[in-house]
Amino acid sequence: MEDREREQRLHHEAKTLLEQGQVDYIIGYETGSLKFTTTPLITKDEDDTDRLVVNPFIVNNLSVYLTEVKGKAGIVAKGCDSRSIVSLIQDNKIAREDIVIMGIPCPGLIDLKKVELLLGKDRDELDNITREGDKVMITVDGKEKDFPTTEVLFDNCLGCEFPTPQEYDVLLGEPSFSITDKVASRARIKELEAVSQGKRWNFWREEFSRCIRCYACRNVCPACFCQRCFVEETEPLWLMPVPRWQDNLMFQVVRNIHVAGRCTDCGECERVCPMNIPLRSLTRKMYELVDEMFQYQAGMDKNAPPLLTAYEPTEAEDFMR
Amino acid sequence: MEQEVEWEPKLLGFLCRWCSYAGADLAGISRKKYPANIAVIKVPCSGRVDPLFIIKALRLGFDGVLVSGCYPGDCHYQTGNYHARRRLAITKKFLEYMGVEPQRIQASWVSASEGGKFTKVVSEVTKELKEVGTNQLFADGR
Amino acid sequence: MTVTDISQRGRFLANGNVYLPHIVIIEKVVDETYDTRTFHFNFKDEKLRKEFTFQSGQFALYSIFGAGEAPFAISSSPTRRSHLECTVHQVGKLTNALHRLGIGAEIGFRGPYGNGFPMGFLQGKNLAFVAGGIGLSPLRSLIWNVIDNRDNYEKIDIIYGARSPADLCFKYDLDTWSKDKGINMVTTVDKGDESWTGRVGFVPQVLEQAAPSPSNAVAIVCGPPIMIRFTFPVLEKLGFTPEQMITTLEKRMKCGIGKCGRCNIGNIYVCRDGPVFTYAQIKSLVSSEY
Amino acid sequence: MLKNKKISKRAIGNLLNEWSQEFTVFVPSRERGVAVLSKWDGKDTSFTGWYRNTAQPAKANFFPPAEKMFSFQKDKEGYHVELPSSDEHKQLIFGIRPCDARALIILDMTFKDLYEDPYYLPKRNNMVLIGLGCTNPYDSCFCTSLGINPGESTDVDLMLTDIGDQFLIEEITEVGKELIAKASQVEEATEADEAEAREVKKASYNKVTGKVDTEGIKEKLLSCFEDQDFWEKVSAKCISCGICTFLCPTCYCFDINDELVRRQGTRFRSWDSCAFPVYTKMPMENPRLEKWRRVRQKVCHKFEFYPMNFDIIACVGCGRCIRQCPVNWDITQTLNSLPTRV
Repeated sequence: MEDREREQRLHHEAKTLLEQGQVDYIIGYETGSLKFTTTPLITKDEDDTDRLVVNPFIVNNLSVYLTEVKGKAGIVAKGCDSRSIVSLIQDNKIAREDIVIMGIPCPGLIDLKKVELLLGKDRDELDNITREGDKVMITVDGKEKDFPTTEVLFDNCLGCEFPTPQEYDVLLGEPSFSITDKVASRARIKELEAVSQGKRWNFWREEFSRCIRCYACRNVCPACFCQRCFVEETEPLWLMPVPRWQDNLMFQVVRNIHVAGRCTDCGECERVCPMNIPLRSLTRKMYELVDEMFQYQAGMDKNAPPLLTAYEPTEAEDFMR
Repeated sequence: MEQEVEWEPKLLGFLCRWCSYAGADLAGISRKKYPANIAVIKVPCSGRVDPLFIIKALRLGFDGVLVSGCYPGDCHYQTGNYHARRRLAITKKFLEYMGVEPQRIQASWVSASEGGKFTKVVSEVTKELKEVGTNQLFADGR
Repeated sequence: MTVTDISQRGRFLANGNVYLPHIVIIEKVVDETYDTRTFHFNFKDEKLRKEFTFQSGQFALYSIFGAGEAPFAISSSPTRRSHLECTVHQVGKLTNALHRLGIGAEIGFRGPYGNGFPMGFLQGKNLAFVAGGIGLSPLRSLIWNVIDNRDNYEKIDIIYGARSPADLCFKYDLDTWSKDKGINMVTTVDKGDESWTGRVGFVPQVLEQAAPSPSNAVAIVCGPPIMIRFTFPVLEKLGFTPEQMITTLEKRMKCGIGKCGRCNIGNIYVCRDGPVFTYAQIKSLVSSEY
Repeated sequence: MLKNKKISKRAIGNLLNEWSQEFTVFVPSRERGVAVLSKWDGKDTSFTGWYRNTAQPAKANFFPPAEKMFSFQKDKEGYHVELPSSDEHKQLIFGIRPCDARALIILDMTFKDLYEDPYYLPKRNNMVLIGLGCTNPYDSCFCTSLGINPGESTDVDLMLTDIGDQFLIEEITEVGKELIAKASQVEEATEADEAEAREVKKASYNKVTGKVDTEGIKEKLLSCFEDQDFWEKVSAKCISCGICTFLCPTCYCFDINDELVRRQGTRFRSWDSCAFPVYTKMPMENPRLEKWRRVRQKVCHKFEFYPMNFDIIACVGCGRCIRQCPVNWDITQTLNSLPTRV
C-alpha cells in the first residue's frame, strides 16, 4: 500500500476512534518542522487527525508516551514499537484494553545520518528523498542519485526480524517484508567482538568520555519506565550526576541490564544521542545475548512473564560454582 | 624499610543469609582456612543482588565480586536464586562484551552445611583474580 | 520594602572565591524533636569569629564534606554573637549526614546570603509572628533580635503550631517567651496527646481566634507552604494589607547566589532577591509556583 | 575609515600555527561525525569547507560539562579546602559563529551578576574569539529574529567573512588589532573584497528562514503564563531530556555535588537542566513536578524572565535545540503560537 493511501486510512481510523469515544488520545506522527522529519502528535482533537502522516521518517517509538497519557490511547505503531507496547503490557505498565494499536507494517526507516555521510551534505541541504522498494532516490542540487535501500536504512532496521506489528487492532496495509542486511546490521558489534577485552573497554571508555549525560537515551526509551531512575538516587549515591566517563559508562551498563528483555532494538537511544555514541552496539548485543541464553525475544507475547521475572529450573548453570 | 608485599586481590562477596552466609560462618567455626581477601555483605537472598551492586563494586576498586546463594530449589523464598542466576548470567556475559575480565564476576551455590565448599570457592576465586591482576577498569581521572 | 545593600554582600568570601566554604566547628547539638536538631557552631578562624555579622532572615550554605551542600536559615540572633545556630530537619542525604555529626565536627559554611528581614520597616511596629513546625527557625532569629532591642518595637504576638506536641521545636524558647510579660504567646498543635493541655487547632484558625490587631502591625509568617497559603487569607480577613505581611520562602538551591537557576519564581530568585518577601511582592510575581 | 584586512584560505593553517605559540587554539573539527571545537592539530584546515556550526556551543570551553570546584581532605587538624591549580592557558577560539559569540555576552550577565563567578569569568577573560560569518545557516536557524546577523558580529575580537578563496578580516577589538599586526601573510583588503563581503553578509542574512516574532514577546508570555491548557498541549511530546538545555549556548544552570573517595574529596560543578524533574525537587514538594511547568519555565526563562532581569532575550536563534531534539520540539512553533488574550 502506498504511504498516501495508508495515511488516508489512518486519518479515518483515528478520527473514528476519537469520535466514537473509544480512545481519549491519538498518538501518531505529523510532519516535523524541519526537512525529512516527523514529530509525535498527541492529541484529543478529531480535527488534528488529518495531520497524521506515514513515511520513511517516522522514527520515534511512540510507546514511550503510553505510560504518561491519562486514559485510553490510540497509537500508531511500527513493528518494533508494537513489541515495546507488548513489553509494557507484560510489565503491567499499561493494560491492553486501554490501547488501540494502529499497526504499520514497516519497510524500514531512512537514517539521515547515513544519508548525510553518503552525500557529504547535511539533511537540510538535500532537496528530496523518496523510496521505491530496494531503491532510494535522493535529489541534491537538482540532481537525482539512486542508492540501494540497504545503504540508507537504520542499522536496526537492517536487522529487523518483525517489521509487521506483532500486536494490533488495525493493520494499515499488508504485512511487509523489510529489506534487511543482517551482516551490515551488526557489523560494528562484530568489529568489537573481534578485538581484545582491553581494547573493547578502551573503546567504550573513549565513547563515554563524550557523553554529556542529557539522558535522552533513557527518556526516549519505552523500556526505561522507572518513575525514579537509580542515577537520581542519593542514598546511596550509586553514581555521580557528573558527566565523567566512569559514571557515564556505569550508567549505560546498568541501564542496559535493567532493560534486558524489554529492549526491542528500536534503535531510538542511538538515534537521539547528540554525541553519536554507538549505543545500539550495546542494546543489540544485549538483545542477542538474551535470545541466545534464554531464547527470549522482547515483546512477542503479551501473556508471557517478563524475562527477568521468569526462570527455568535448569538454565545458564555453566558459570555457577 | 619497605618490603615488597605480594599484591592481594580484594574480593567483595554478596552472601545470602540463609545458605552461603551460614556456610561461611560454618567455615569459620570449624576453623577452616580460606583467603582473607573476601569482604562480605550479607544479603537476604541472592535475588537481592542488583547488577548495579556488582558494577558499583568494580567502580569502587574491588578486583572481583562473588555472589553466592542457596542451591536451586533450596531458596528460602522459593525462587530468589533462580532470578539471581538469570540476572547474573546476563550481567556476566554483557560485562564481558564491554571488556570486563570474566573472572571478576563470580557466582556460586553454597549451602549452610558447606563450610568446605565456601573455603574452596573463595580460594579458587582468589587464585583466579591473582592471575587476572588488579582492577584498572575505572582507574584515572578520579 | 527595600532590597538589602548589595555592596554589603560578599564581605566574607573565603579566598576571594564565592563557592569556597569557611570551616566551622559544631559546639553543641540540641535535639528539638525526634527528627530535628539545632546545631551551635563557630568559625574555626578566630578573626572571622569576631568579624562575622549577618541579619535575621538571612541564610547560609552548609557543606557536609562528602555529602554536599544545602541552604538553611541562621536560626540564632545577630544580637547574640557568641556562636551561630542552624536548625535542621532530617529529610535526605545531606541532612542525614549532618545529623550524624556531633560536637567538634567540622562543616563548611558560606554566606550570609539573601536579603533578611527589613529591620527598619519593622521598627516601632506591633509584630505578629506566625510560625508552623520548623518554620519557626528563621523567625526565631528575628524574635530574639526583637527581644534584645525590645524598646524599638511595640506589642509582640507569637502564634506557633506544630503537628503534635512532639513536633514543637525550640521548647526552651517557647517557655521563656510564654513567661515574658511583654509577649503574647500562643502555642497550638494540630493533634494533642494525653499530656497535652494546651490549645489544639491549625495555625490559621488559632491565628483567627487570637486576632492580633492590624493597626501599625506587621505579620511575619513562616511554615510549610500549605500553612503559608492558608494563613495569608486569614490575615487579610483580620485587616492586614499585603504590605503588612512578610514571609520567608524555601526552594531547592545549589549556589545561593542566583546562578544555578533552580530557585526562581518567575524572574525572581529566592536566594538572590529573597528569601524574605512581603505578600504584596509574592502576589505580583509572575508565577504562583511559590 | 578603518581599512579591513584579508588572508588567503591557504594561509589559515600558518596563521593558526603562529597563534598556537601564544594560545591554545581551538578549531572546528569532527569527532565521530559530531562537529566539535577541538585543539588545533597543526594541519587540518578542511573545516573551512564543511563547517556550519558545532553541535556543542563554545560555552563548554568556559563552562565545562563537569568542573572541579575544589578538593577537600581531612587530617588531624581538620578539613582543608584547596582550589585546583588555575589553568593559565589562554584560549583562542577560531570560527565562532555570531550567534554563539552573542550567547557568551548573555552568559556573562549571569556570571557577573551580584557575585563574580570565579570559574567562568577567569576563563572568559583569558581568551580570544575569532568570529567566522555564516554562509550556510541551517534550516533550523532563526538568529535574525533575535537581532543577529549571521554574517556580522561585534562580540568577537576579529571577524572573518568568507569571500571565496580568502577571508576578509575586520578588526573589532584592540586585541584583535594586535593579533593582526603580528600576523604574517595578511594583506590589505581591496574595495572589491569589501563589496564581496557585503554581498556575502547580505546573502547569508537572507538565507535564515526560521522566524520568531519577538515583538512584545515578554508581554505575550506574561499574559499566557497561567494558560495551563496551552502549556500542556505544547509540552505533550517533550521527553524531558537535557539535550536542548545542555546544547543551548545561553543555558547556564548547574548542579553542585561532592565525591568522597578514600578520604579524598572533590566538589564538582556540572551542567543541570530545568527539564529534569529532580532539578527543583525538595524533600516535601516539587514546584515544577509537572512537565508543562518545566517546559514553560524553559521558554519563559529565555524570553520573559531574562529580559525582565537583564533586558536581553536569552536566545540567539542558533537552532540547536530544534535540530538535536529527539522529538523535534520546536521552540519557534511554540513562540509563534502563543495564545493572545481576547
